[in-house]
Amino acid sequence: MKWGVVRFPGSLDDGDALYAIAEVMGQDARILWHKDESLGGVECILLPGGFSYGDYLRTGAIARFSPIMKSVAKFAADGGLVIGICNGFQILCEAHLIPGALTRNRSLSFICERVWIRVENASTPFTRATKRGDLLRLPIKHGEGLYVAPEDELRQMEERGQVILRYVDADGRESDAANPNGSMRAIAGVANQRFNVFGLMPHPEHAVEAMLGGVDGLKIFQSIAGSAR
Amino acid sequence: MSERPVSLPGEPKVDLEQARAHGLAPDEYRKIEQIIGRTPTYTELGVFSVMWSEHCSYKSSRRHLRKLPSKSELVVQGPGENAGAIDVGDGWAAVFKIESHNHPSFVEPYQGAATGVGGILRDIFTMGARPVASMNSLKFGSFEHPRTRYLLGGVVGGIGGYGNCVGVPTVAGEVMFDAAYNANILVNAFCLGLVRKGEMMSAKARGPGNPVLYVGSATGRDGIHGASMASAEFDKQSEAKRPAVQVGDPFTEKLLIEACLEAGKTGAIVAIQDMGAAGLTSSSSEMAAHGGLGIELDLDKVPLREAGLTPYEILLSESQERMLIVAERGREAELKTVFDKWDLHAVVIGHVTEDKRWRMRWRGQIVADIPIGALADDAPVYDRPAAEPKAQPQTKISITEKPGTAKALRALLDSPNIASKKWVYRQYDSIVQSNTVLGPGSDAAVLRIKNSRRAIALKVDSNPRACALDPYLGAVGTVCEAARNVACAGARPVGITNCLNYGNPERPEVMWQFVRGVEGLRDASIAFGAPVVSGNVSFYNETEGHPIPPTPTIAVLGVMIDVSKHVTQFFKNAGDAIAIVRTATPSLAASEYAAIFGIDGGRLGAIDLAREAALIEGLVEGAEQGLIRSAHDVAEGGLAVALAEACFNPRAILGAEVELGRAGNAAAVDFFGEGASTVVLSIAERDAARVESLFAGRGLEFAVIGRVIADPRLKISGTLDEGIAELQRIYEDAIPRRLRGSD
Amino acid sequence: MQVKVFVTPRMGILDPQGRAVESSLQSLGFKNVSGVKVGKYILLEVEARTASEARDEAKKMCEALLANPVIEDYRFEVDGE
Amino acid sequence: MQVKVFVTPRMGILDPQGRAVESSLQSLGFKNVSGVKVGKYILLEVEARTASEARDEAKKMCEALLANPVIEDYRFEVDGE
Ligand SMILES: Nc1ncnc2c1ncn2[C@@H]1O[C@H](COP(=O)(O)OP(=O)(O)O)[C@@H](O)[C@H]1O
Ligand SMILES: [Mg+2]
Repeated sequence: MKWGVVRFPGSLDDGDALYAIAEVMGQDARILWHKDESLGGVECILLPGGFSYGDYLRTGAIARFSPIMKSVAKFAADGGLVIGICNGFQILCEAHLIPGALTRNRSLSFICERVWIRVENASTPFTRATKRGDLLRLPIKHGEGLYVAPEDELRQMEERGQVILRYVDADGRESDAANPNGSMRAIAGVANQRFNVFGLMPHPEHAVEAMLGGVDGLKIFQSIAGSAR
Repeated sequence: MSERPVSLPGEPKVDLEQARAHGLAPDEYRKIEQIIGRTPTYTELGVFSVMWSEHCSYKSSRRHLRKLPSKSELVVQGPGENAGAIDVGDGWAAVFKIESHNHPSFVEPYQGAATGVGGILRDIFTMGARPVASMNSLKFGSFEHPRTRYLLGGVVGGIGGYGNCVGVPTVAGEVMFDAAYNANILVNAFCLGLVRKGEMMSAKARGPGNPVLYVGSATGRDGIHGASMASAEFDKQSEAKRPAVQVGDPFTEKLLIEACLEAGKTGAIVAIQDMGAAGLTSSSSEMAAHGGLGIELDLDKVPLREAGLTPYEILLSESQERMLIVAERGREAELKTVFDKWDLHAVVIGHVTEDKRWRMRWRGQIVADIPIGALADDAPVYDRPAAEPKAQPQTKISITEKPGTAKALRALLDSPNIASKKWVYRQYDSIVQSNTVLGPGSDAAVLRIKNSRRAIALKVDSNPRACALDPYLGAVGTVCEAARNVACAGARPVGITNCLNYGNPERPEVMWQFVRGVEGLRDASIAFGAPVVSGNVSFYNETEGHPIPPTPTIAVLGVMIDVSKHVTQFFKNAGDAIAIVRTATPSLAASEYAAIFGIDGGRLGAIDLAREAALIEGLVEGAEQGLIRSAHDVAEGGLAVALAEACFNPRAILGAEVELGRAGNAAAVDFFGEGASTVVLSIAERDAARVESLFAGRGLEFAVIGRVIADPRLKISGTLDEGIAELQRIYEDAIPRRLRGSD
Repeated sequence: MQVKVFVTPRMGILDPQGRAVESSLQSLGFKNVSGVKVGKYILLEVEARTASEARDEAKKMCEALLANPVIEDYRFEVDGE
Repeated sequence: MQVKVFVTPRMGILDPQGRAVESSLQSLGFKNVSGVKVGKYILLEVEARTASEARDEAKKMCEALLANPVIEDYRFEVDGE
């Protein structure tokens, strides 16, 4: 599969995502520059973590208007696979490619730690290498990861299976203490209605090597790689 | 050819009084007049006042810092450039430095700490190195002091806010609370970068005629306070407009990192320097002086954030996120293309000259024209008197009853100085860049080097209580502790950077503390063969005549040949033997136990540096041979606390059962004593003899004291038997509990 | 013409910042405070001939960038109105 | 009584948010925009008998917590005045 990792000004985990896909997984991956409109024929686009444009005003609000985002929106409309991690998730929300929004953590502070994530829907292109109910150990690192959406919309999203990942405790149970940022319904990752656009706050690209603390993130990338059209 | 520099209409008259108001001593002012052969212009006076300030000139410390060893086979760059560099193998050099941002952080904790991080980052990427890791050392007043929570929240928020946004992981640090810092907090920020050995950049200007480029943020009136106190009559309006603090913009810094590193690859950069203290003045004059050349700038070309800045303000502004570049003539456009790509200013504002003068033009006039050496090389150097104080340092008088061991252990784990600093480091991105093998939470941080088996280990330490008792031994002990932390992780210490935080050097006692501190640092550095390649001095940390305790902050860089051999502080397997190895006997001097329970801990014991080096060597060899399952340095709180911490394995909570001294006979000093350079090891039963010979063979005291048990309890000598979960709860909640404010 | 934009968290949306400010104020002794909300205050100069032209511009800017309708409400004032 | 507090970056202080918003607006085609500043807008209910009592409280709150005088200016309005 050919991957494109978008580099916005202020992207930080772009190199890490590239490393995970190209060096660890051995796949074809390249950087896409935010000022370009061409996607270079890639089959999956990854919007990485970071603080695009300093995340001034609102996270992802300015990056959404980068020239490349026009092409990304079109690519998504054509059914192409798009994954947004952390800041990438925030950008996807701002671009209305995914419902909802991400706001400041309940604690009001940045949180960097490993958390447990439960897979809620394993029949998506992003999770097909997992099973429903699987627990993944993934790091989060963000100041604004509290997922919100209107209640009725949330209900519909749940019914349609768009809630893909949830924060849980080590035993796989939801609890207030296991919800690190206060997200509604402990949501850690969601997809659009067509299931070709996926946003998540945890960082799978930072869980691809045992030496660096775990390999559960590979499952996400393997799922995507296995979904090549 | 001499157009005479002029003061501008409306600028105050320059005389001895004005010089004094700018913080220059009468002798210093006379020397300036003598050097330039006339009365300086107002702009020139301002420029001299900052360049000759303690902060820029190191006038009180310079002659002492020369004593520090700065050479070894591995040193790629010693003191003299923006940061030092050490060869860490496989073609890589590690560039690193630590710097203080104490005063700004006290005035505005968030922005003060944030801009401290920004400043130290620039020192690193100026050298052509990509910043890969940050650390910080923080000292606050006592937790009960009304400002402490505000300062703590602001400083930690600022470090995270800046560090997280530039994508450099914060991997280690230290935090201490003590009433001695109520009115003078310390914020010391460290950064390390990696660069291919031949690709380091320099700050030495070369090639007369080469253009000088200004890159990065526009210049505002930020941080001109040093000199501004003098200019009240000059323009009350502009005074009101001058912000007292600098605000950082980490987003621009991130762009600047990428742009500068990319620009470096073009080969069109001759020299590059960040604009730090004294901004455009120091960067331009230092680059020219280091190259033995002159420089001429046209201040009208400097990008400004707002209209109406005077040359005085432009030259002294400390606006953040700016760099100065000397480019190869004719290749400006290549560089501009790179900076355009990153949406940053890049403007030619002058050129390098042959005439060894620092000449500034503004609106068709010359506002400063000074021999280049005058600003840096001719700055005064003082040999300030140093005298040991007559009064012995105060030791506390026993006021409390001796607590039982269990109670004492709980109290120690609940002390914010010992308790988990997770509340702090959870706010820092410690994993970005995918190199963090071991982040905050163990003795030292370990970072792998990509495409290499090698790794580096880092830790920063300080021990002001010990330094207050004996500034020499305290400094020696601090270096030992930082080196030992790095060795516990399995890395060999190879380089040191330091930030020397002291009171007012014009006081002989403070000067004595400083001199003794430098000597301690020197001796320990020699003993470990780990040279001091960079550093920073922060004087005048005092309020109303009360100086802080001497606080040399020491960061040590270690190198590991094989990253897979790294060691953490946590017990791994039930049944493993627990051993201690140490170089001396513990005491309660300068201990947290003595501080908490208000007892006289006595005096510091001597330190045998040969034994310290042997301990480090034993630890590194043990790790390299795969003989050590865990190693944890005994620091604040002594052995009992270290044992508890070793049980707090995030992956699997285990227990420990040990005997101290003769059964049942152990005293507080055995449980809680410090200062003995002790390491708690866990070892597979079958390897115990080999490990013993590793240390005993080096003349060190080694003893197996117990074993790791599956039952999650800490059992010591039959006098203490506590559940690990409960101890850990106390340890983890001590800081959050205090911040919640519910007792 | 100066335009002032006020952006506030939407009703029903969690406002952790507002809550934190409220509880800090209370612990500082301001017991008679409630309903704290923290939003954004954006000042801008718009070159426009008439206030109504400025208003049109302001509205467009709010919808395009300054507020996110999923979580925020906005209103604005054009100076001199 | 409702109190509205407006907190803005002080004159001369770097306002990276304002700058980012300004350049983003301009690249969105709002070329006639300048001088963007981003501050905070805080709404609160104060139980007070008179507007002047509410004003006193508001001032104290601003100075104690809501604005950071080193880098921010503030002003406030009490509703119904
Ligand atoms: N300000 C900080 N920033 C990042 N990490 C910190 C900070 N303070 C403490 N830590 C981490 O917490 C752990 C305990 O610190 P410390 O008590 O200084 O260790 P030690 O007792 O080994 O010297 C270490 O891993 C350290 O790196
Ligand atoms: Mg320590």
